[in-house]
Amino acid sequence: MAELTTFEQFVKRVLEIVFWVLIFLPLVILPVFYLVYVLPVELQCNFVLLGCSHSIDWATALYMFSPNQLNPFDPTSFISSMGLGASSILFRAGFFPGLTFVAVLSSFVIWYERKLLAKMQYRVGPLYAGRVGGIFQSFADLFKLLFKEIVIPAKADRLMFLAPVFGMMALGGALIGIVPVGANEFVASSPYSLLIALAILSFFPLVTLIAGWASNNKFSFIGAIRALYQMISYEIPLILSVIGVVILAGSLDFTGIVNSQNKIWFIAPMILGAIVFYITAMAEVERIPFDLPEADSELVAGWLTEYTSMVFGTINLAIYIKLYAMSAIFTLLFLGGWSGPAPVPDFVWFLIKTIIVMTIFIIPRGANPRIRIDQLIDLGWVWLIGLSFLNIFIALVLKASGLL
Amino acid sequence: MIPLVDWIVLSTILLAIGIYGLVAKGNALRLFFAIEIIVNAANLNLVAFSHYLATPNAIGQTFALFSIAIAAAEAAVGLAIVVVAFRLNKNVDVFRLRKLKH
Amino acid sequence: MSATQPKMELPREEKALVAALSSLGEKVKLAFAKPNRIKIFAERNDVVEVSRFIRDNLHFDHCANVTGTDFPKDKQIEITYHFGSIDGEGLRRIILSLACKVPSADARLPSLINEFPSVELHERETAEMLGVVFDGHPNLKRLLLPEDWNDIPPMLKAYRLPGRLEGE
Amino acid sequence: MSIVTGTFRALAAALKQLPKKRMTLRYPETQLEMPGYYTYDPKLGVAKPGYKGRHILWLDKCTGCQLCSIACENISQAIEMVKVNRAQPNNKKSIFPQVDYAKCVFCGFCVDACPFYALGMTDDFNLVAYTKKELVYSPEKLAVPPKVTRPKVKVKFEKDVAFHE
Amino acid sequence: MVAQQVETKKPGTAREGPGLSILVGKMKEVIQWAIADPMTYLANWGRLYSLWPVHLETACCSIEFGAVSGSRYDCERFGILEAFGSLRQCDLIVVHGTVTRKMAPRLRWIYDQMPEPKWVIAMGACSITGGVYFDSYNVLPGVDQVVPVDVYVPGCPPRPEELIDAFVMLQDKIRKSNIR
Amino acid sequence: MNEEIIFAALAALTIVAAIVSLEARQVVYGAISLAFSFLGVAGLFILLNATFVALFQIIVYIGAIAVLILFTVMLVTKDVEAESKREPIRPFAILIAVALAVVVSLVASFSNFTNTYAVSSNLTVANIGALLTGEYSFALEILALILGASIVGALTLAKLDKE
Amino acid sequence: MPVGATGISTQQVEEDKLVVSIGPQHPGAGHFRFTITVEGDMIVDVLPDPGYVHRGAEKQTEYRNYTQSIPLLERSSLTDVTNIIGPYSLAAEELMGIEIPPRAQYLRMIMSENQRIISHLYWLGIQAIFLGHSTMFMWPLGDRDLLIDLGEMIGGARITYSYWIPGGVRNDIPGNFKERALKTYDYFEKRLVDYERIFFENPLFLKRTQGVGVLKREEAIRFGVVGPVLRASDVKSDTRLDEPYCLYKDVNFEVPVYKECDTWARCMVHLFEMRQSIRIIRQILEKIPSGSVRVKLSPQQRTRPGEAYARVEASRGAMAFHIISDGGTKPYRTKISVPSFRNLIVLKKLLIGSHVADMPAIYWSLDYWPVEADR
Repeated sequence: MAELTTFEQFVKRVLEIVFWVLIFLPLVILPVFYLVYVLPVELQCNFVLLGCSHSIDWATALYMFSPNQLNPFDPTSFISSMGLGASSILFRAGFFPGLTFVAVLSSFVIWYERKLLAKMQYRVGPLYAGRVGGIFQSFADLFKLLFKEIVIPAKADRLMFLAPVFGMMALGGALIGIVPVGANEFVASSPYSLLIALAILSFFPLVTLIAGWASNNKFSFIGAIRALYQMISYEIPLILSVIGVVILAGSLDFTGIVNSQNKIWFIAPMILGAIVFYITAMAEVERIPFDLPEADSELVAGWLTEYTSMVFGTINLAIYIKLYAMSAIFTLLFLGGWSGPAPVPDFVWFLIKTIIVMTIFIIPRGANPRIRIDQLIDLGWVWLIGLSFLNIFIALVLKASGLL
Repeated sequence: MIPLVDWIVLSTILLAIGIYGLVAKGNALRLFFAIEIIVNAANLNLVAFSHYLATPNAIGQTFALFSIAIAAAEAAVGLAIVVVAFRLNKNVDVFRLRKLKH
Repeated sequence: MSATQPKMELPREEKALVAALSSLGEKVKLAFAKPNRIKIFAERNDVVEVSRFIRDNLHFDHCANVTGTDFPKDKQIEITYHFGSIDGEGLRRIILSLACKVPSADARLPSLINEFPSVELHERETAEMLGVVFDGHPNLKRLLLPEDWNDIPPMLKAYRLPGRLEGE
Repeated sequence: MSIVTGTFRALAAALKQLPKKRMTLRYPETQLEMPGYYTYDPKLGVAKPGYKGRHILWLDKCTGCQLCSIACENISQAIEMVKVNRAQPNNKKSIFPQVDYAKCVFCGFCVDACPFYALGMTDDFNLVAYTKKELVYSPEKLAVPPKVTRPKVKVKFEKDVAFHE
Repeated sequence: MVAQQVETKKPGTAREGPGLSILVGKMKEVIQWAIADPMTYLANWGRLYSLWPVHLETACCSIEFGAVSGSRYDCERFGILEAFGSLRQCDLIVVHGTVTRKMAPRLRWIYDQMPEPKWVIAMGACSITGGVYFDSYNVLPGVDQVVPVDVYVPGCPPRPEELIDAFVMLQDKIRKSNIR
Repeated sequence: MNEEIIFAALAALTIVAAIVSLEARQVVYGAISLAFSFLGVAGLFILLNATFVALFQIIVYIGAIAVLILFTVMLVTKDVEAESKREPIRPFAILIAVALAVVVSLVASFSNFTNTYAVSSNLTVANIGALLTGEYSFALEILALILGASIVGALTLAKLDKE
Repeated sequence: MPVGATGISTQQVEEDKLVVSIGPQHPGAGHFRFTITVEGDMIVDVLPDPGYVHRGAEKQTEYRNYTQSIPLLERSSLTDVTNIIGPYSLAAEELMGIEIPPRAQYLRMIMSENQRIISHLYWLGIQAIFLGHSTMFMWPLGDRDLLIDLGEMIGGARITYSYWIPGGVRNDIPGNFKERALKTYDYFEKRLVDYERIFFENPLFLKRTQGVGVLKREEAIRFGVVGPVLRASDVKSDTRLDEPYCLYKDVNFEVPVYKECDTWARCMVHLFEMRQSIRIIRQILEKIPSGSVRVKLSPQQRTRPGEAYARVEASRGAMAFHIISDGGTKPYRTKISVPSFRNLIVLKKLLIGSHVADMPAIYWSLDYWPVEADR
């Protein structure tokens, strides 16, 4: 790592750099591009924000100095021709409700989780990374992992070993793409968006299984098989628990579901569904007490055992993005989404609710041991499916009686 | 506007691939893949015809749903058979599965 | 049966044990009998029989410890079994030691694993530490020493510690 | 139903900690208050309780009798007698103990062995080093009493909270 | 990562002409200032606050390591997670005491399996020199025969404070280090 | 124009992935490729304005069947499998397949199928639901029975070796 | 190919098994290795491989005199230092023929019981993290430090006090000890209630441990297990009751016995014993007499030729020393009978037939401390 002596090493290093650039294009380069270049121009040209037509930042100055509007190097024409504005799909997917925003949010959630757990365990938690309470702890982890050597085991299948990195990241991006954060703040919307989210969730076991198999490690493989059992058997109660809400809302669209909650949040009539969804979502994102695939006292690190450096970090980030997405879906389905008192923007309400839900996802980790796989399957197939059917009947009764 | 013929040709090609697999392959899993491809080709036809009807209705889509569900059932049983066959014979080559019963 | 004279009065259980042991006759030699501790010697051909007697008639139900001592002057290795009792009435405080002297040149001993299954690991350890072979032990493989150990067994007096080769 | 109540009780026990004070000792900033020096009274034959940390050597009392070195010989061979240029009336050969902390196990038997009140153990534990050589403490270095720059804190108990202040 | 290639060319090797060499030197300086230094700073900053130790218990000092990760001495303050599962994601071996002859090959094996960069802390007298086991037949007299050691923590076992000192000293070492 | 490009891309994905799934040397690659083929078909369903079917296809085919296949493949395949002795049949099989494809395609292209479709509003989930619970409710029940029977069958087969 | 009665050849069944090595670098094993064979989710074979911490302390004692062996022997069981020196001192005193004063006896008991709690707390933390409960790892390890502080006040070190020595104890307790100890134990007893809430009464914990790894009474006796494992298997046996050493006759305490014989019972025994240890220390602090604490011995103290077998109840069970002396200043042969080594034999028995997920719980419920077992 320290010295580059041969040409092969040089090529390897260049490829490594290209690899990370590809991975972090949406996470780092796009937002930087937006923040520095597009956003000021965009705000200047297309919006009248607080009436500031005399904005004094440097991009405006640049714009004022450009003599000819038809100049191909002119930022405005460039941006408008490429469709790169603050309301464009690229901005949304890459930056605000999309990947970067959620990645930064989840890195703070990681820090917050560690601090909360530490508080429960009457200790301090991260403290020295960053000035205030170790707030940049996850960024320290990020940089550490970024500059670490990538080890691919000799017997591993190289292509399949690295595929889950892209797979998990793409799935995470797609999942948050379909989840709106506000009435108008979304990447993509569809009349089937709830179903699309569930469809994307069904990809995760596939990626997990590939990751576990390609590592060519017994612990990885056992972990992957456990993850598979867990995800497949908990997908059914997950889908069933959502049906109650769908029946009451009469819509498969998140926006429609949120709009139909203006009278009462669905957590009140659908409390059983909410509980089932909560438990299954916790199992889907492999959190204690359902972290069997990563049970470190038996399976080292489960299906992530052989993953090093940022390959590991990216997968871990994707898991946290999944956690965010699950809590966002919980908020949308049961807690009225972005509805809240007016003066605060809707996405702020949404984020407050989501972070509270994430906290509720985190807390059991401080109080519970891990469950066993057969008990997990029993719980899923007997209790959760039963409860979700009961929930569906409640929804049918409520719908038929016209109460909601 | 894609002509309906394109869909039919596409599903025919998929069907041909599936039949090729059924004929040429001996591995039970590959045969399974071929069957799934054929089922997909059929589903594609169902949905395509339903889409191009003069007065469109959802019957074709409903049939596709049935077909998918039956494929799931078939997958469960078929793969269980493959696993059992592997346990009994140590391989999944259908041409070496001479006996169905020991 | 020649016993060293106990210095103080023995409690009741110990007396009963000594009396019971004397019924074995010449097979058992009493080394000492003091409160809570009794030690007997047996020949290696009689070890199994004596241990069976100890288990069945004296109600010592487990073996707490197996140890061996090398006596290079006598060219003997003394293997000692320490038996304890849980269910025996008033016997929990008593440790009955059964010792057997085997010549160093032919360090063999019948294993007691059928009589006392708890000796399994203890015998394995003794075997590798002193080079004693326990006949009838199912698995006398290496236990504690490293796999590439190729010196004489370390608990023999002939083995000097590498840090102490130049004398004490 | 006991499953549900049990789960909630466990959660409540965890959440009960949230408003309480943390126990963690902020070590590099503050330091725990330690018991004093560990010394031995050869007349009484009993030691005085204290922390067994780095040694302290009172050079004026040391006679170079090597008893500490002999005591350590079979424990960890950490004490070596070295010559020091220092006029000392009761130490004719002017040899003093030098401790190698790479070997020392802080058992304190060298202190117990000293009949002249010359050796003690301090409550200093800052001995970490980058190399093994830095861990060898010469007699002069041992003679310096340790300095503590950090503020010292005590454990405090309040109902069911323990914290450091 | 880019700075890597810059650094490997030793200064003074390019001697085509005076003007060119000055230019190259300036360029290097600029690249060093603009890319290499910030990158090194970031990498080292990340590393020093995110040392994940391997779960490798070689002997009894592991209970003091347990105390360090416990509530009172909480090493998570330094970004040090209590024993992490897989060694593939770890950067630090804390050799918890005695390394026996049976363990030594495993220790080396584990060290080799870890990805670069990696550090080793030798904890306890046994791991530095053998300690009380200096004359044992089965104990290695110091782990520096097997793996390169960065920080030595004396004591048997060392106090948790000492181990925290070692972490701080290791962080200092990383802060000044130039590994990329 | 866009529609045609998307159609071509998805069709290419589906066909290539299907071929790879049968021809890949490692069965695991074949299984993963099959998942991509399913995904392509799902994309084609969306193009056909059948989003619900497409999502159902993803959830069932990729979330369940592909994973099950992959799992079985990983369980069953130990090393590189010894390929069957049927290599001589392969050209023959290719011939059959190509002939079939060509003939059916020719027949289809000479027939007068409609090339236009009407964008209709009665292709929603509600319509499908109405059909499923109304006209085809009996079929739905039979389907439920089939699924139940298949689960029982699979469990029986899995229990077979435990005895 | 041999074909079994069910039509499935035995050879093929062999191939469905997966052989997994646990350790020595494994979060669930520590300095110990065992190879398990897994079939489905069940363990069908276990092959323990200890010896990664075998340091030859028994041989080394032959080169050291009776006092110098103490720091060495302590390190053989670092969680339980006082109790491993206990039987050694008792055996050496028996060979030397000395009696120690009552105050020293009581001080020994204080240290011993305090050490028992410390050891149990370490056990509890690891057991919890093996079950995936991180809070219960942090709490005991934090509170353990407060009890270590008490030991540090007396012994002058966090863990390795070298406090019991042949001839008594090394030093008296400091004046403010009683007050601090009572405060600490008051606090600690309150914490134990929290521990029960979050861990011992947690339904998930009960699900994970009840009925797991059952060791029947007869088997426990036959395999000669000791300590909490034995007591959890419905045997009321404790060296402090059976063969009272020090002055355990003078204090009141109870010995826990559970009829369940499973992992849960082994966990509960530990909890119960911690409370009893506090009770013992409270009694001692009330009634401790004044007087000398140490009999002065020469460094080259000679012993009678002969042998001694002494045992105490360490935190993991009966710890015994068998010392053979030839009359010199150094032992001729020392044999340590450690509870961990005695309990190792049932590991295989308990693991076979259990789930892979129960492996860490069963393993650590035996309180198997490899450092102690390997010596």
